[in-house]
Amino acid sequence: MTVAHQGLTGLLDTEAIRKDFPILDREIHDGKKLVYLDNAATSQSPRQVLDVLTEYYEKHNANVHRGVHVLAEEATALYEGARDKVAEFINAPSRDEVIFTKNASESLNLVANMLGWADEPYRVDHETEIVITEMEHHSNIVPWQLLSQRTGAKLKWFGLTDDGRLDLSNLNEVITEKTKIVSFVLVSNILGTHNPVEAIVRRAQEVGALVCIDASQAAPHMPLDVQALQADFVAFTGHKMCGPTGIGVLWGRQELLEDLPPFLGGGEMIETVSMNSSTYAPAPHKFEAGTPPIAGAIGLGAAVDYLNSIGMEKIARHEHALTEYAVQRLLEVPDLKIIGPVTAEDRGAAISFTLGDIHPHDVGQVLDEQGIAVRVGHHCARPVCLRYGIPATTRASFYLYSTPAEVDALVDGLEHVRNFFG
Amino acid sequence: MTVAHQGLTGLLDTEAIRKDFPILDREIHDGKKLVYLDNAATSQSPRQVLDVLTEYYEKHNANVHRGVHVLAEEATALYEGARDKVAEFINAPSRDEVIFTKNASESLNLVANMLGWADEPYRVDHETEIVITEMEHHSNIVPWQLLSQRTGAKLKWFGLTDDGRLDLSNLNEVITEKTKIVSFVLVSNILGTHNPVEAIVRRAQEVGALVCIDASQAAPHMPLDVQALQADFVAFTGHKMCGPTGIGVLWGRQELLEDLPPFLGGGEMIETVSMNSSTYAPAPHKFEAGTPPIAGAIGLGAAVDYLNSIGMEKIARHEHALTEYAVQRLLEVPDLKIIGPVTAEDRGAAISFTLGDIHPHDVGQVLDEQGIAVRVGHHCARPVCLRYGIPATTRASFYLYSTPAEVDALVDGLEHVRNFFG
Amino acid sequence: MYQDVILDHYKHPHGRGLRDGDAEVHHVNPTCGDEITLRVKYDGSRIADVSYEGQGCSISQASASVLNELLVGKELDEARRIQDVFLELMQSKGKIEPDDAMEETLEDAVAFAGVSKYPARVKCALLSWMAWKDATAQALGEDRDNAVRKTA
Amino acid sequence: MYQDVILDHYKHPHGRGLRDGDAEVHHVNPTCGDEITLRVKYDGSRIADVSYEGQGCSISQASASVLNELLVGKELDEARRIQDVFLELMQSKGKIEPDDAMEETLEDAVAFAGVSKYPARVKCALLSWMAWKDATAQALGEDRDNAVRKTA
Ligand SMILES: Cc1ncc(COP(=O)(O)O)c(C=O)c1O
Ligand SMILES: Cc1ncc(COP(=O)(O)O)c(C=O)c1O
Repeated sequence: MTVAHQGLTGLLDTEAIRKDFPILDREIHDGKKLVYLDNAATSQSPRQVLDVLTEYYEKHNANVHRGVHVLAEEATALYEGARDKVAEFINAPSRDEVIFTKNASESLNLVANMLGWADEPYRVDHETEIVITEMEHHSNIVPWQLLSQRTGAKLKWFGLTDDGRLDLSNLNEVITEKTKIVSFVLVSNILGTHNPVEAIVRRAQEVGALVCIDASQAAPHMPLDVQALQADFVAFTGHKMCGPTGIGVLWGRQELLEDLPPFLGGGEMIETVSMNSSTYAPAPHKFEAGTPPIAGAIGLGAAVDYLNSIGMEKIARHEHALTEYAVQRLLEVPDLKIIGPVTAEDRGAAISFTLGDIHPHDVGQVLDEQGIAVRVGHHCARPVCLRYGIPATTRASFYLYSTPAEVDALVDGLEHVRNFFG
Repeated sequence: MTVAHQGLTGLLDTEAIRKDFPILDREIHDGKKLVYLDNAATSQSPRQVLDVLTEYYEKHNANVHRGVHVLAEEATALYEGARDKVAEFINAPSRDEVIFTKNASESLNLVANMLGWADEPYRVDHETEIVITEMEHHSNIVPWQLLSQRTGAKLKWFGLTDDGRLDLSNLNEVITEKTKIVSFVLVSNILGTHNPVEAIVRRAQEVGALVCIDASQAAPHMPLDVQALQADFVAFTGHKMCGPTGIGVLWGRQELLEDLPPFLGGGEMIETVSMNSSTYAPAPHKFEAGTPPIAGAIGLGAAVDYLNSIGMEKIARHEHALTEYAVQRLLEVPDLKIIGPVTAEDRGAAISFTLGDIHPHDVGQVLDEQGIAVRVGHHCARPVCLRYGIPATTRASFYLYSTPAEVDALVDGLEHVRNFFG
Repeated sequence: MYQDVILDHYKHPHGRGLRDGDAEVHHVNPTCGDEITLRVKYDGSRIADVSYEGQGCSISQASASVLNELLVGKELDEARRIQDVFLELMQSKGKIEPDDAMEETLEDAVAFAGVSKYPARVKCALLSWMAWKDATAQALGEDRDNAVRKTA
Repeated sequence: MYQDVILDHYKHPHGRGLRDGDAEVHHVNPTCGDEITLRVKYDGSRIADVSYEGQGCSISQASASVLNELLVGKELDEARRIQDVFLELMQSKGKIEPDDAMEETLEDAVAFAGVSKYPARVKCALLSWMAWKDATAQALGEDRDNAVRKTA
């Protein structure tokens, strides 16, 4: 056991924070303390969120909107209150720009489908182009492939540099006058790379293309300001930011949400329905068909409260310090190769690596036997694995409750893996 | 206070059952006991479901599939275990026919979109017809209106008889050789009508049309056997059957799910992805893009366990007895007019009515002041209100924990409403 | 929320019925089906009449009656001020306890303070007021058009 | 799950490398990227050789090695019986405690009993077995085709 982390600055009081997370006390494999380093896949939820969920079902549960009874009024106030909280969290100009979905994937599909059915000037068709990047999560690839197949639009993408960054050297050739939409990830879930937004947005605006940002790995970890990003759409997901599963967010600029057609049809999203035709409610309701994930949204609101109580700036600083330490420690492990930036600058707290020719599945399994939970595989970003000629990686990812001691446990665990298969 | 209900048979032991539902102890408006008669909008969840949700987040929370660590294996086993439970609950021939969605609305939109993008023989296009009914929930109208607008297919529907039943007198003119899909509600959420499936399915099969059944108001209240229904798709929603919000189900016949194209693209639904093209996982995963509502599905599994522990047959019998009693008692109220079948035969436990010319909003509000929660409005079925020339109805809807005493409270409450506005 | 004043207006509405006007609008509250047809008649900048016909709940009906009582005979500026105060009250979520000044401005309409606690009903209370605002804009727009036409 | 037997096979695989065969298949486990190319050679109904090349985790590699050791030289019927037993064991979710009979049938392959507790890894263990099944079907199909051709 190594204690190399004394003197790290910018860390949060994780001893206090960890008390909020019941699952972190869990022991696995006969008494091994859980070291949860799979936060890029999903985060854990604090007591404060779980209590809100239980209280909702025990006291206020009802369908939202339109009810005149007390429970319905309460449930509606809680649900719409969660929208206010999320709007503030991302500095949205208006609460009506916050659409609740079931996850980031639905949010991204929603954008792709709106543009496929839109009128000019937004319509994506066979004469237009869609731009993504080679480091996207499958959830920001497949919706665009489907849109491209269905409309005939051409799908283009930015490639990657050898050190795990976007290759923007051909910015003006990739984004052209034909481009209708540029959709890219703010922080990569596999490489950890934090992408430069400004250059891409500027070029997109130049040619009149819309910009969609996948902030699934950013919203949980740093202050997110949709106005500062200057994007048109921003998507993220609740379960990665201390919230429950089954809730996602799409933020979109108001004028766009007004102009663009609905996606799913059903209750809640209509203004008036007759058998022959229907008119739609204004956004955000236009895009929320059916009974929404009410408890999920309220739980996400509670997660936002929780994150705010710690402070997003502080969380970012904590993770930065931890990432810096982790990169340095991991590089000490023989045969370990980081896939992605080998630095803590402009990167998030997810670190992918290979360990000699030991297969990531074996690395993950032997770490698990020591209580250490990491993710192995292509992390829903297979093109990145293809790009770097590897079948898979092992990924450790940190959050506000992660500690330097957990980094040490990981490094010790990796030594054990090496000896085991050595 | 009237006690007219002695001697009713077939009732459940509601005294015991109600102890499972914390919210039913809630008092509102300064000490008035909650009389919750808004079950068609959403049901309440028993302790048994809430405990499972909390335990999931406190002990097992992780992203599903692909994980090699303990939490991921546990979460996956719980999530897929919920699928097994739901499959058994509806007597699905295969667990792989059960797709988890966020609600019934998404399930129905999924069917409409699959058919819009399908190849022959399923493809809905401008030469084909879609058939629905005039008593559908907006969630089974708007998706088909959108599909019709987008493909040019003609939307047709069955009308209603004066006593709130489907008018099938022109069955063979409505469903024709051009019909590709017939989608209808099994039990109406506004009229309560339980529709005859066999005649419609037989005609649909005759012309080779697919059949989609909206079982949102059936699955919670009676044994549901998708094989006996002989439909191709069956949709329902978790929050109306003691489950959490944010989880729905689409059951579909395996061959169809194999042949039909995916709808949402993203993580989890793929087999392999490259930048140029992707292949899809087999059903159900093909239709579950992104991190699913994991806790929601597990909660729905717990709800299914709970309902099974009471027994769906018994629940149906309980509600039938209660509905019979309620219809009889409501007809005693002067000026009250039931919109829908004025009998307990072939009807569910949702009863809509008007009360003289007192507006439903006022009826609902004054009932609420007495602690009685009903729904007022068009219940997301505005064409039904148009058909019967009324702006809205008041709706009382029962569930396994509803009691004859609550029916009495409603009737007394309505007397009070009449006096108040008289 | 059902103050006697409200019930009184509901049962004995003021100025109900459609009469001659400068502009007519039809407003619907889609969530509950409340409907109103409303006409305004101006005498210069003075409100000569607000006539209406509609169906809906007690709150929307009483609110139209109160509006008629309150606005007919007022100068437009004054009427707008009254509407602003009423709007403020209705959007207060039950947090405004009307003071004397407000009571003086709103007269019977202060009885709607309780309604503001019920978000689902606020729209009912505002239906006729929104219709009036709309009709007024039309009437004055037309007036201006007319004025232009006359001076042309 | 990492029995010494498994690690041994992983580090010192039996019969690895591609040799002459009657049929070749390439199988991939898309969730983790395990890959195998596998050839079978039949001598009548006797398995003359199973040769393979691949990349992947220790479980998938060791499983291929065990397969080679276990099946080469066997009659097809016997090999199929072995495969069925192995499949049963792998799908047992850790609930089968291999008895003597099973041990006799599976030899080193019983070491995979522990793997069956890990759903994510079962696919790795089965990769080569599925490839063998597929290749065998092809080889025998081809044989029959060849037979037909020869007799034609
Ligand atoms: C008959 C019927 N169909 C569909 C729905 C839609 O369900 P959800 O709102 O959960 O999507 C409902 C309930 O609102 C319903 O009653
Ligand atoms: C960068 C990125 N985008 C999108 C997603 C999809 O999120 P979800 O699975 O919640 O839809 C994820 C997480 O899985 C992600 O890391």
